Amino acid sequence: MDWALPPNYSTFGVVIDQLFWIILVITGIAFLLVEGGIVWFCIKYRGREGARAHYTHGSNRLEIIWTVIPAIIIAVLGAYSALVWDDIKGSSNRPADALEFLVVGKQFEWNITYPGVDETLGTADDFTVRNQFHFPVNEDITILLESEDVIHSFFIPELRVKQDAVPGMTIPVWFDATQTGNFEIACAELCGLGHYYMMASVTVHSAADFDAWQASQAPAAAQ
Amino acid sequence: MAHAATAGRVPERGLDVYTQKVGMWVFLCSEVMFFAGLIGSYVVLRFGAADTWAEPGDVLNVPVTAFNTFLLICSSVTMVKAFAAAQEGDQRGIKLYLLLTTLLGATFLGVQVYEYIELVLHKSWQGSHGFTPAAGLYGATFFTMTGFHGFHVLLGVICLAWATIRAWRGHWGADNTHGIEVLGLYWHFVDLVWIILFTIVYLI
Amino acid sequence: MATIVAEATGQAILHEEHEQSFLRKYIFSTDHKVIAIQFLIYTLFFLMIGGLLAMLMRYQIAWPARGELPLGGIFPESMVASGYILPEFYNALVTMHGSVMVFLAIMPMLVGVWANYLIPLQLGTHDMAFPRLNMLSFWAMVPAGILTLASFFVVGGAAGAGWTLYAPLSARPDLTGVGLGQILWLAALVFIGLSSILGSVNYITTTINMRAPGMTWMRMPLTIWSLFITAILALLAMPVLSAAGIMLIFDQTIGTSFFLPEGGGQPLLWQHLFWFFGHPEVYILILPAMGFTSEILSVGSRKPVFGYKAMVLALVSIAFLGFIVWGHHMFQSGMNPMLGLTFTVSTLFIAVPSAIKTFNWMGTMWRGNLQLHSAMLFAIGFVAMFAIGGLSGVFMASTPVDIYIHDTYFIVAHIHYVLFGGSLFALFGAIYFWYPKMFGRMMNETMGKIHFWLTFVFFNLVFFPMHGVGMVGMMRRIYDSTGYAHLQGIEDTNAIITWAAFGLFASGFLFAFNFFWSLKKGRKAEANPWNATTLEWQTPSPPKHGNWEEIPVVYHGPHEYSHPDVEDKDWLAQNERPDVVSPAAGSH
Amino acid sequence: MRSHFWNRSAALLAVAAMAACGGGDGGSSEAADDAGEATPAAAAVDPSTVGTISGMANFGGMVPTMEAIDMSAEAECAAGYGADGPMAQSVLVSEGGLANVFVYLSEGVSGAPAASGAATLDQVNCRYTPHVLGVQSGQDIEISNSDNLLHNINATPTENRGFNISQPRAGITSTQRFQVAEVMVPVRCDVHGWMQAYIGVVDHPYFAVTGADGSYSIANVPAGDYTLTAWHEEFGTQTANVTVTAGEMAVATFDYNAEMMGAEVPMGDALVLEHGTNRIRVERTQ
Repeated sequence: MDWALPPNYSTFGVVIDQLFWIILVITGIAFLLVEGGIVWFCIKYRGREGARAHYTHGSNRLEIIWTVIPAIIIAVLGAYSALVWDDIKGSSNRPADALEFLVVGKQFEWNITYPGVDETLGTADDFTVRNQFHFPVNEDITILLESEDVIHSFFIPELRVKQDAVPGMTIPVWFDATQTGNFEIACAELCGLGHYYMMASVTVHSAADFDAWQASQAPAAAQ
Repeated sequence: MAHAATAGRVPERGLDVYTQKVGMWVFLCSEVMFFAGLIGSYVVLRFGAADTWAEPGDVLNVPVTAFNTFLLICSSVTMVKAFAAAQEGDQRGIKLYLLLTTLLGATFLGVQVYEYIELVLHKSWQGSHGFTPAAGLYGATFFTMTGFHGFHVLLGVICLAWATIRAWRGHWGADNTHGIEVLGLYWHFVDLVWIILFTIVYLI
Repeated sequence: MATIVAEATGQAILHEEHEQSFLRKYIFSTDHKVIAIQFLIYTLFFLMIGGLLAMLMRYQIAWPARGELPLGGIFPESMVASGYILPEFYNALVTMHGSVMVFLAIMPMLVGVWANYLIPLQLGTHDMAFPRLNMLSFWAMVPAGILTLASFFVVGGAAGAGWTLYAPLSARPDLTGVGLGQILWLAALVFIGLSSILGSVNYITTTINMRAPGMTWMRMPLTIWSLFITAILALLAMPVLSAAGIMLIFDQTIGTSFFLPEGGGQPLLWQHLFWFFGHPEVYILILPAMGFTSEILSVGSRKPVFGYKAMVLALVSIAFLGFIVWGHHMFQSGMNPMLGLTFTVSTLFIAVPSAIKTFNWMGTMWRGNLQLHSAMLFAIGFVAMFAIGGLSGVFMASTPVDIYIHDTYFIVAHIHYVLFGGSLFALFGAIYFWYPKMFGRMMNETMGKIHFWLTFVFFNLVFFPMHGVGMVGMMRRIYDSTGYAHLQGIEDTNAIITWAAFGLFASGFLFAFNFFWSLKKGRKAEANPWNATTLEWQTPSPPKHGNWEEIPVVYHGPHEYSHPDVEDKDWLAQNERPDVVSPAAGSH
Repeated sequence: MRSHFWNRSAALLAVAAMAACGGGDGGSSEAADDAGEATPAAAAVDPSTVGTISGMANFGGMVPTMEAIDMSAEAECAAGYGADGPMAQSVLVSEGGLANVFVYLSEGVSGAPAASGAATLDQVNCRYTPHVLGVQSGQDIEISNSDNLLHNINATPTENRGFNISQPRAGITSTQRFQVAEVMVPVRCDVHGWMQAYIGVVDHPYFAVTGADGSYSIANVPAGDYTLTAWHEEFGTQTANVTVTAGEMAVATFDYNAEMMGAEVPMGDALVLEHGTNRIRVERTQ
C-alpha cells in the first residue's frame, strides 16, 4: 500500500505538490482538532444519572472566532491558489516559443500530430502517430488539445497535467518536463465503454534523442 | 434570547395572504427558473453561433405573431376584468370575461399551430425544405422555447375552460374569488414570458 | 380567518378518518404522514438497489481479471459474459449507482420523507398546504422508479454516461451503444423534477403560511429551517435541470443539437446547466442532514443548539452561495481559466458556513449530558464524517491541486464522505430518532448500536483508503486499473475496499431487519420517548390523522433543554405555557 | 449520421415492444429462428433444379501498396505478424485475384430458404476474421474475441439497428442479428482504429466472399436469370447478369484495376440496381 503522489517530473508539479502538502497539514490539524474534540466530548460529557447539561444558547465571541479564523486561513489559501493557478493556466503566461503538438482524442485513442523538423504545425512534414507521445525534456511544450467525438481528459499523472478535451474546442495546455522517462497518458473523463483502455505512452527524450526519434518517424509518415 | 419578548404575545401565523396565492407565487418562481434555463441557453448558443441565425422576419412570420401577441395581451386584460367582476359578484361579467379569456387563449394556440404547420411544410431554410426542430440551433431553440410556452398556454386554457364551466354553474362570486385570482397570476406570468420570448426570438 | 378555516379543516380531517377505504388511507392518501412513510419505503428500496449496483462495481474494481462473478449467470449476456462484467455494463453500474442514490434514494429520503413528515408536525398544523399536490409528488416518483428499473432491461442497457450525463456522450447513442436506456433515465429525471418542484411548493408554502400561533421564524426547529432552505434550492434548481434534460432528450430523439458541436451546439453548455443545478443539489443533499443532526444533537446532549442564529445564518448563506459556485466542478473542463478564479473565491467562501456549523455542533455537545443512543451516535458520526468530507473539499477548491486530483478517486472519497458519511449517517440517525413517532414503536437499541459501529468502521475502511488511491492517481469510473503503470501496487487496497464495501452493504441488512422487526416486535413508544421539546413529540405516537385536536400555541424556542428555572425535568416543550411550568421560565 | 426523427421513433417503438417481450438479450425477435428450424435450407434443395455460380475477381495492373499498421501499443497483437508487421487489408491481391469481394444475387431471387446456422466473426491479433462477412437477414452472427484485450464491436448500419458492445477478454462471445437486407454494414473497433470489417446482409443464402485467390462460388442457386452484384470496399460495386441452368455452373467474372481506386463505395441501404448488360461497370449510388 503506497498512498503517495507519484513522483513529479514537471516544473508546475513542484508548486502543485507543495500546495497539496500545505493543505494536507492545515486540514490535518483541523481534522485532529475536530475529531479529537468529538471523541473527548463523547467521553467527558457522556450521560450520567442525575447530571444536568450546562444551559447556554451560544457565545457570540466564539461564533466570531470560528468564523473569522477559517475565513482568514481560507482567504490566504485562496489567494495563493489563485496566483499559482494563474501561473499555470493564465493565458498571459502561455510560453511564446514552445514546441507545439496537436493531440486529438477519439474513442479510444490519442492521436498525436508532430510538427516535424520545421517545428511548426500545419506544414507538410507533420506526421501523426497513434498512442505515442514523444517530446524533449526541459523545453516548453504546448499541446493543442482537441476531441473528435466526446469529452476526454488528457492526464499525465507524473507531469501533474490534466485538461479535458472538448469536441468543438481547441484548448492549449503547456508544461515542461524536468526528466526523461516513460509515462502514460490516461483518459480521466468517462468517454464510453473503452474509457479505461484509452491510454497512450509518453516518452520524454533528451533533445538529441527526440530529434533522432522524429527523424526516424518522418520517412514513414512521408509515404 | 429573541423569543423572550414574544412569549405569550398574539401568535404569528404567516403572511396575510391566503395559502393558494402564496403557493402560486412559489410555483411561479420555479417556472421563472425553467424559462431562465431555456432562455439562458438560447443566449449562450446564439452568441456562440450567431452566423447560423436568420435575420428577424426572414423565416418567421412576424406580423402574424405580433397579432398573436396582441391577442395574449388582450386576454390578460380580460382576465383582470374577470377577477374584478368576481370581486363585485357580477355573475354576468365573470362568465363573459372568463369565456373571452379562454377564447383568446385558444385562438393564440390555434395561430401558433398554424404558424408551426407553415414553418414545417412551407418554409425553406439553409437549403433544407421545412423549418423544423432539426434545422440547426435556430430551429431547435425556436421550437423548444415557443413549444414550452405553448404547452403552458395549453395548460392555462384547460384551467380557464374549467373555470368558465364553473362560472356557468355559479361557482364564483364575491365570496369566492381565490381560484380566479390564482389562475390569473398564472395567466399573467404566461403572458409576460411570451412578451420576452417574442422580443428575443422574433424581433432581435 | 385563516386560523378558523384551518382549524375547521382539521376537525373535518379528524372525522373523515374512519370513513376512508384502504385505498384512500394507505395508497392514495393525502395525509402527509402516510405519504412520508410511502416515501420511506420507496427510498429504502432504492437505497438497496443503489447499494447492490455499487457491490457489482466494487467486485469489478477489485478483481478485474478474475471474472467468475458470483451468480453471474443470472445476468443476460449483454451485461455479464463468461463471468466478466462487461465494460458497458460497468458504465451503466457507475451511472445508475450515482443516479439512483442521488435522485431516488438520498434526495427523496431527505426531503420526501422528512419534509413531509416533520414540517406539519413540527410547525403545528394539520397537514400540508396542498395535500393533493403532496400525494401527486409521491406518485410522480413512481413512474420515475419504474422507468429507471426498466432502463436496465432494454436493448443497449441502462444509461452509461455517468450521473452527470456529460454531452455529447449522453447525447449520441452511436458512441455508447446506449439508446433507449439513456432516454428512459432522462424521462425519469423529468418526473423527479416534477415531484421535487411540487413537493417544494408545498413545503415552502406550508412553512411560510401555516405555522402554529407563536411559531415565529426564529422559534422554528433547525430541521424546519434546513428543509425550508432546501425546498427553496430545489424549487429554483430542479427546473433548470428539467429544461436541460428536455433539451438533451431532444438532441437524442428529434435531431436538435443543443449540446453537439457538429450542429453548432456547445458541450460545455450542458455542464454549465447541469452544475447550475448540480451544486445547489449538493446542498439539497446535505442541508436537511445538517438539520436532523442539529436536532438530534441538541436532544441527545440535553442542551439548546449552540448558536441557533448563527446556524440559521449559515444555512441561508450556504443557500445563496450555492447558486454561484457551480463552476468549481469545471476547473479542468476547458472553461476560461479566468472564470476559474472567480469560482475559486466563491467556493472558498462557502466553506466558512460549513466550518461554523461544525464548530456549533461541537459547541452543542460541549458540557452536555450526552445520551449515546443509536440516533445520537449517528448524529455524532455525521459531524465526524462531514468534517472529513468538508476538509477534503479544500483540496478541490484549491484550483492548482484540483488539476491533479480532479476526476480521481480523491473526488470519489470526498463525495462519499459528504453523501454517505454525511447525509446517510444523518438519515439513519433520523430514522432511529423519529421511528417511534412514525410507527409507535421503538427500534431495537442493541441492533441499532451494532449497526452504527459496523457502518462506521466499514464506511471508513471503504472510503478513507480512496483518498490514497486518488493520490496515487486512479481515475474515476475506470473498469480496470491494472493496465496503468502508475496504478501498479494499489490492487490490494482496492481489494480491501471491496471487502469492506461488502461488509457495509451487509450491515445495511441488519438495519433493514431492525426496521421491519421493530414494526411488530419493537417496544411500544410513549408520546415523547426522548424527552424532546419540539411539537411533534407533544402528540401521541403515532399522531392521528390531522395531527392535532387543537392547534398548539408556541411559547418557546425549539431547543429548551436543561433550563435552570425548570425543575424536576430537563426540557421545556415549545407549547408548554410558561406560567404552568414555572413562572421564571416564561422569560425564555 | 443522425437519422431522421420518425425512423428513430419507429425504431424506439420496436425496441420498446421487444423489451416488453422480455428483451435484453441484445438481439432481436426470435421469429426467424423458428422459421429456420421448420424449413432447414439443406432439406429444401432439389439437385435437379439448382445450379452453381462461380467465378473470379481478377485484379490487373499495379497492386496498390498497403499501409503498415502501427500496432506497437498492442505488443500481444503485433507479435502475431511476421517481420513486415501488420498491413492494412483493404486491397488484398494474390496471383491476380482480389480477395474480400462480396458477391451476391441482387435481383431475380424469388423466395429463399430461411437462415440456418450461425456466421462467425472473430477478432484475432487485432483484426477481424473474416474481414468481409456475408450473412442472411435474421441469421445469427457469433462474435468472439481471441485476443485477451479489449475490443469493442461497433456496427453502424443505417437500415438495421446498430450495436456497440465490448469484449474485454479472450473467450467472450456475443450473438447479434440483422433483420433487414443491407449491403454493407460497417463494423469497427474504436479501441483499435485500424480494425474494420464489413457485413453484407441479404435476404437469401445466395452470396459469397472471394477467397485469397479471388475465387468465389455460390451453390444451390435455383435455375433462372439473375443480376449478380460484387461489392468491394475500395472499388465500389459491379454487376453482371447470369443465367443459371439446373445442374450446371454459370460463370461470372469481375475485373478490377488500380485506377478504380477511390470509387464511391455504397454503404448502408441495400442497392437498387438497374438491369445492366454484361459490361462491367462501377455502380455509384451516392
